Amino acid sequence: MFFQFVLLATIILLPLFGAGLVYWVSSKSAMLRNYLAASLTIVTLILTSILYCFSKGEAIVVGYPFLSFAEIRFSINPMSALLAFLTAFIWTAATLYSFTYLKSSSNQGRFYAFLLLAFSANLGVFLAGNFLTLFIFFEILGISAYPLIVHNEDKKAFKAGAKYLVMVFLGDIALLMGILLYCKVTGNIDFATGIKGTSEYIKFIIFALMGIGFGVKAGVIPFHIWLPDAHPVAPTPASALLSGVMIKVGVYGIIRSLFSIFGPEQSSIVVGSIVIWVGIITMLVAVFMALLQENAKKMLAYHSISQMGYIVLGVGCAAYLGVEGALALGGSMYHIVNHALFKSCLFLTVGAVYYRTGELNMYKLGGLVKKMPIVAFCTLVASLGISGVPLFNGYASKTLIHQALAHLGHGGWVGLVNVLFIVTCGGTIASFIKLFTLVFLGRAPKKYEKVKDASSSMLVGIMALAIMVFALGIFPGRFWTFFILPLLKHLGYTGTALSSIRTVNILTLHDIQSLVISLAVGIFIFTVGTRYGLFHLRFPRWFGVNYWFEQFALGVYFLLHEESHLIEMHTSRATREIKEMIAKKGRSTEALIEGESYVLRSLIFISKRHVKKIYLRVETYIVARANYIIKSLWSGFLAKTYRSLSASETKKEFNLYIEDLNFSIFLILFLLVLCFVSIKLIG
Amino acid sequence: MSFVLHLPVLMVAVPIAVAVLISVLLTFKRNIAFVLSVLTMIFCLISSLFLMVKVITEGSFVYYVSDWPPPWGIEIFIDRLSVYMLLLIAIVGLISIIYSELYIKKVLDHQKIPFYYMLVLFLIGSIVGFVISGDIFNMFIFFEILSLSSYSLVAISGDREALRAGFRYLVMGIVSSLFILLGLGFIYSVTGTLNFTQIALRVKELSDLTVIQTGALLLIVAFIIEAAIFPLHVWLPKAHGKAPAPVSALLSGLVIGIGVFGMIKVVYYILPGVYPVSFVVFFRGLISVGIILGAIFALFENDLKILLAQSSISQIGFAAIGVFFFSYSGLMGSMLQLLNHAFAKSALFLGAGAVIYKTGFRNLDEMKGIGKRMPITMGFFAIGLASIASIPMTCGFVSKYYLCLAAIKQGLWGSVGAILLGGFLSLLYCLRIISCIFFEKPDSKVEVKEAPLKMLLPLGVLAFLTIFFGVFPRAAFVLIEPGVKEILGFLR
Amino acid sequence: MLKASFSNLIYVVSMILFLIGFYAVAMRPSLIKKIIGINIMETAIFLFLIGIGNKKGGASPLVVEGIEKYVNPFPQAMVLMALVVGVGTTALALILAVRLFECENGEKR
Amino acid sequence: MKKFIVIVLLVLVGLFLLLAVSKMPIMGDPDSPTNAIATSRYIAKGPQETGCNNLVSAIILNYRVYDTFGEITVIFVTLTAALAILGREKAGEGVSPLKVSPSPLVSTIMIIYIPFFIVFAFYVAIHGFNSIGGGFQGGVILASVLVIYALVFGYDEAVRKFPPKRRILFEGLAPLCFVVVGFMSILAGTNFLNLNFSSVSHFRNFLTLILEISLGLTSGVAIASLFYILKKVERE
Repeated sequence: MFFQFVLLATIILLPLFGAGLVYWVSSKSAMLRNYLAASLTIVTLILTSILYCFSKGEAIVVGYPFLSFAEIRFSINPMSALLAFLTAFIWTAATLYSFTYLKSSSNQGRFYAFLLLAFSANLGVFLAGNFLTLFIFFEILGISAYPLIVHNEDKKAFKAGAKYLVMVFLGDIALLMGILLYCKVTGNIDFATGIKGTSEYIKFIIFALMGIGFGVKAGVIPFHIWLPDAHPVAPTPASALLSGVMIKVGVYGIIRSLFSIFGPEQSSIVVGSIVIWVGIITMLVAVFMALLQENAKKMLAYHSISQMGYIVLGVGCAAYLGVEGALALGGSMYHIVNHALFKSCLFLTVGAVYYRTGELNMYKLGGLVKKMPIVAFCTLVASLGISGVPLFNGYASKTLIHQALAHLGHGGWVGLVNVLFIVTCGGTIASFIKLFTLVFLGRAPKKYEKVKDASSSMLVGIMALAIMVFALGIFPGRFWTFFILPLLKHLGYTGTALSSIRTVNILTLHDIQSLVISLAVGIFIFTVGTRYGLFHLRFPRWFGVNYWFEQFALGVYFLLHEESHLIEMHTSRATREIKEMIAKKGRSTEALIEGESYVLRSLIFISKRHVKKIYLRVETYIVARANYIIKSLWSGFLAKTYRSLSASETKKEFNLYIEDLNFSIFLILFLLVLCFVSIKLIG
Repeated sequence: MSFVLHLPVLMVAVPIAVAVLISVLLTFKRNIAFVLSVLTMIFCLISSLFLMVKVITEGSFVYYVSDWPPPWGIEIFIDRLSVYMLLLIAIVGLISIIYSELYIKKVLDHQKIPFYYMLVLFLIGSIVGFVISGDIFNMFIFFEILSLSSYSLVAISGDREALRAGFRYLVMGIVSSLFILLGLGFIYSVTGTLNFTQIALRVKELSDLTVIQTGALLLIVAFIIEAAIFPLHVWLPKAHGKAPAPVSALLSGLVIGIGVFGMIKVVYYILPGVYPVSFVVFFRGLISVGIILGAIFALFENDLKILLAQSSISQIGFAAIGVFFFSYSGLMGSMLQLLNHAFAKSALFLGAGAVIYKTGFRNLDEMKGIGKRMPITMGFFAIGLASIASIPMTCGFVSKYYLCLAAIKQGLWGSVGAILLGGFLSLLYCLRIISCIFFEKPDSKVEVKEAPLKMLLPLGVLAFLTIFFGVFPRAAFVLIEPGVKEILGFLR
Repeated sequence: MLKASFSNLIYVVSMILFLIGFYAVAMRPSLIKKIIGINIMETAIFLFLIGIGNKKGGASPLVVEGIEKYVNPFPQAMVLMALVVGVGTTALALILAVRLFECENGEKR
Repeated sequence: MKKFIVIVLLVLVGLFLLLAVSKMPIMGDPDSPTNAIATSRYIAKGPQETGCNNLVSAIILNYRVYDTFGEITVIFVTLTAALAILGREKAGEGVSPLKVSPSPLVSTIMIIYIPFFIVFAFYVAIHGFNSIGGGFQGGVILASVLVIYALVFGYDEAVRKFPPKRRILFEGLAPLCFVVVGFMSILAGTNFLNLNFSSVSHFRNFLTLILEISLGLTSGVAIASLFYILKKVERE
């Protein structure tokens, strides 16, 4: 027991203290810092693999007393050990990769320090033994990712970082609320296999709160809005980790909370179908958005959302099916591992291209297969992985989830889900055909004549991941028996449920059939898309969730901020856009693409220019009206109260000071009266 | 171990005596003030440690000053919670005095320096006296010393803003102390005594509670003014923002916390169980509004110290709301929040002071990228911010966790919302500061270096304590858990 | 209520005095008048406290042979101490007011 | 409008306070709790236990001497604050002699009377034991002497006669005396500020006397100092 405790403590504390050490060292010598960071991650990787040896049987629980009713508790079980090992592996690859990638960047010490801190927190989440510990490390992880996102310190990065943090904080609040309710209902905060003795209603509320909290991190629609902004602006190794590992924390949390609240036995059809629909919408919308992107990293970010949708779909199936859902959950877990591998690999390869060419727009690249053969090969492997082609890892997990869908039944909405699933697969395939052909095939622009292949330290990271993608694709059965089955057992599935899925055939006729269909759909989408320029479509701003979040935030800001220059800003922006719109008759250009908020513009543009014009006019008018009302309200009553309450800087005159003084005495009097009234009200 | 019994009262007497001694010695030697005050605070720290050992092993005790028993003489009442407060006072006091040396030399005229130390010692002595007092009139006297020294410490720099802030604080403070006196009169008239335990006993025999409720109400309103709870926080932002940094640390970290402790004394020790439900609900609502509004004020403030002061309003609201939950978790959260606020907010003010000392910058706009120039100072500052923003592994998280749990357990959804929203807004303003300090590109070409070691060390200790109690909150539980259970017993 | 108030007339008077002082503090623009208002409030409370300590037919608390009935000395002691405290607070208020006055006038010149 | 609101609020507060007042025990009732408790010890045993026939003195110098310690500290804090904010007055600097020289009648009378005033102040302070009077009262008389001196003979003259260096000792006297007595009582094995720690009853009276005189001196000189400091501002 003691040995395990020491081992766990080392795994979590080594990167934690290493972070401080690295920060300190970085001011002395860059070389030493790199070696230190590399050795720390590698040592942790070795330790996590040792940890895996202990995780076979019962979960081992260690901890130390923290609060009066709960402890900081870690547990070593098949699930956490697998995910911890995966984390350490990808982290090592990304860290090795980043030495070259960040060579000329500033603030490297901070980057590595927070990379290690996030590493520690990520391991902490996966190894957590109760919800409190999970929450603590989850929040530390959320915060330590912020410096990684804003690493470039430009305006875009700050905007993305702020959005990320606000979303994560809101999610944390929901999560904390859920955990506290869980604590109230069960009396402790340990993981369980289903709460007993409470109404479904409360259980559902708890799960919804926790699901929102974790869903924000996982990028589930409609809480995904931070993700497409944050992942592309981060430096590539960081975005590989964000997409590859850190968002898995969210899915892990969803699985944990689902199984702790409902457990395999008390599964609920309602919850299951909600989760399934959330998953399917997530995967479909995100893949659709991904197809429309020009920026390669942004496209990959949307694909991360889409792949999260697959996983959530699998989890939903598991919840829906209850005891029978072991297969679906196994598929989800498998997909978590797979996605971590191929998505990190893809980010790293795209980053390598960016490092050599300085370009992320796919349409401006091309013909790099001769210049960067190894990178191109690895991209191909990972693309095949994500597209779900046999012999590569994605196939196995996607097939498992698809098979689980078949267990739901036939016809009705299940059929629709099935169709959507295949369409999504096709979209994914199309999107990666697009990526590969645009970047690596075709003719290379002249300025990329002297492009070389990536440097060795970058290639080590990329190739390690690519090899794993391939390896898992060749031996899916081994992986299933050795890693996934003990995990399912740990989550509470009992003998009969497990024995039926001891061996799963993933090459049935049905599977091949659906594979072929989705391949066909993918190729169809790709050809039609490129032929008719559908990939350049943009939707109106209000179409996206992001717009509403932004409007809401702006509204709150208006309400609170006295000098709202924003009104002018907003109106002038709208008029400027109309002018631009009239000036440019052709296709939309980069100037108009700022995330999904300026969406569908061109579609309307092609069809009816007037609609667009009127729409913008109306919008401008309404916004200006609303702002006028808010402003007049504000500058009248609210501003006065606010100013007198907050002792603002504007009051310079002595008379005003006296007025304030009188006001404060008046407040005392007022409060006194209120208190007297309240005390006499009942008692 | 019998000398330990005398330590609480010596913790009052020694700082006051040393302060007086400084004034007498002033004619012979000018520089002695700092050394003497540090020695005094070390004495206070050591004696509070002794007291801690004493109450942990033997439980709470009473001490009759002048050996006269309660209804006639003055009783000093030392339980675990007051020892806990004493420890906080000793630590924060020692740290801010050590920090003061360089800062004060730069900020104040050299003639004022010894008086500054004297006033700080008076402040410390009177806070101790207030915390351990078991008699309302005695509490009033020490409250007066406490307030007088705080007013003058706020106004000590003598510039116009400071004087205005000081005068406003003074007017409100005097009204609050008069409320205490009036409330004490009401309570005395029906119970015939001013001793806590005796009042609590007599109140149970009373049939009509009107007079007692009026007295309790006046006392609570007085402490609301002192603790700067909405809407009577109006004096706080300027007073804490314009005072010298170590003073702001003391005032924000301790004095307003003492206001909350005074409230605990009224609600649990003196007059437990005389409050109608409507009153309690009203108070919870008031404090909830304060939590949110304070954070919003902080969100739009530009002057760093005033921002921190605004956030104190919100943070002290957290401590106060726990008092009115009347439950174990609520009080635990309240006490932990007092600890968090004492350490973290002091660290923040000291950090802001270090920036002012080095650069003279007060506004957040000017401080862009200063974290890159003075990473260690601002690193400690960031730890303080993390605790205010209740990020896990700092004590701020533990306290807010308990508060939220208490509110949820009682089903008070409004309070839950206020706590969570307040936490969220605190996160936002902390994020604003952090992104400004650490991530923006520095504007000015002025070479800024790390703060001197004498300022860095106190900051480091506070940051360490913040983290320590976040990772091992059990260390604080030794005192507060039995203490909280004890005072909850008074309610029955 | 009215009858009880009438028998406690001194209390009522002191409360009214208290409110008058409060009014001065709350409404008078002059700092000195505010301080005077504070003093009126103080005085009102002293009156109140002394009233509490009263006993019908009691002599002043100065033990002399032959007298058995004395008024309660404790409120008187309390008032004595509060008086001195009041002197302190008034003095500090005056000091701040004087300094503030100086500052404000200095600014105008 | 503001006035109206404030008055309405004040009336409301007043109503609530009157409600509380009407529920209070009737004034002067010998059986009210306050009187019952006070009678049982302060009046019954006060003179024997403290040696003071003046019960108020007995309370402030013996039963609740700790409060008195706090209260003399208040005076000292005020003084410190005054010194910190306004600064100590300086004798002879920028001296502007009185514009109107004091009338010879007044000055002569003052010169004759001042010693008697001082003696009276000490009398009141010392006699607080057994009859009306006490340390503070004596102190206030002392302060008035110092203030009158400054008013009659001019501020500079007064500061020259009682320079700050000489006043400092008196200002700090009482708190230090209290602490010393407190230490003595602790060393004698009783609690802090127990004046009855010695079995010799005269010793108790002696200590009380010392405290009384120190209280008088400190409060007197401190109030006078406050006056001088405020006066300094006016001159500038």
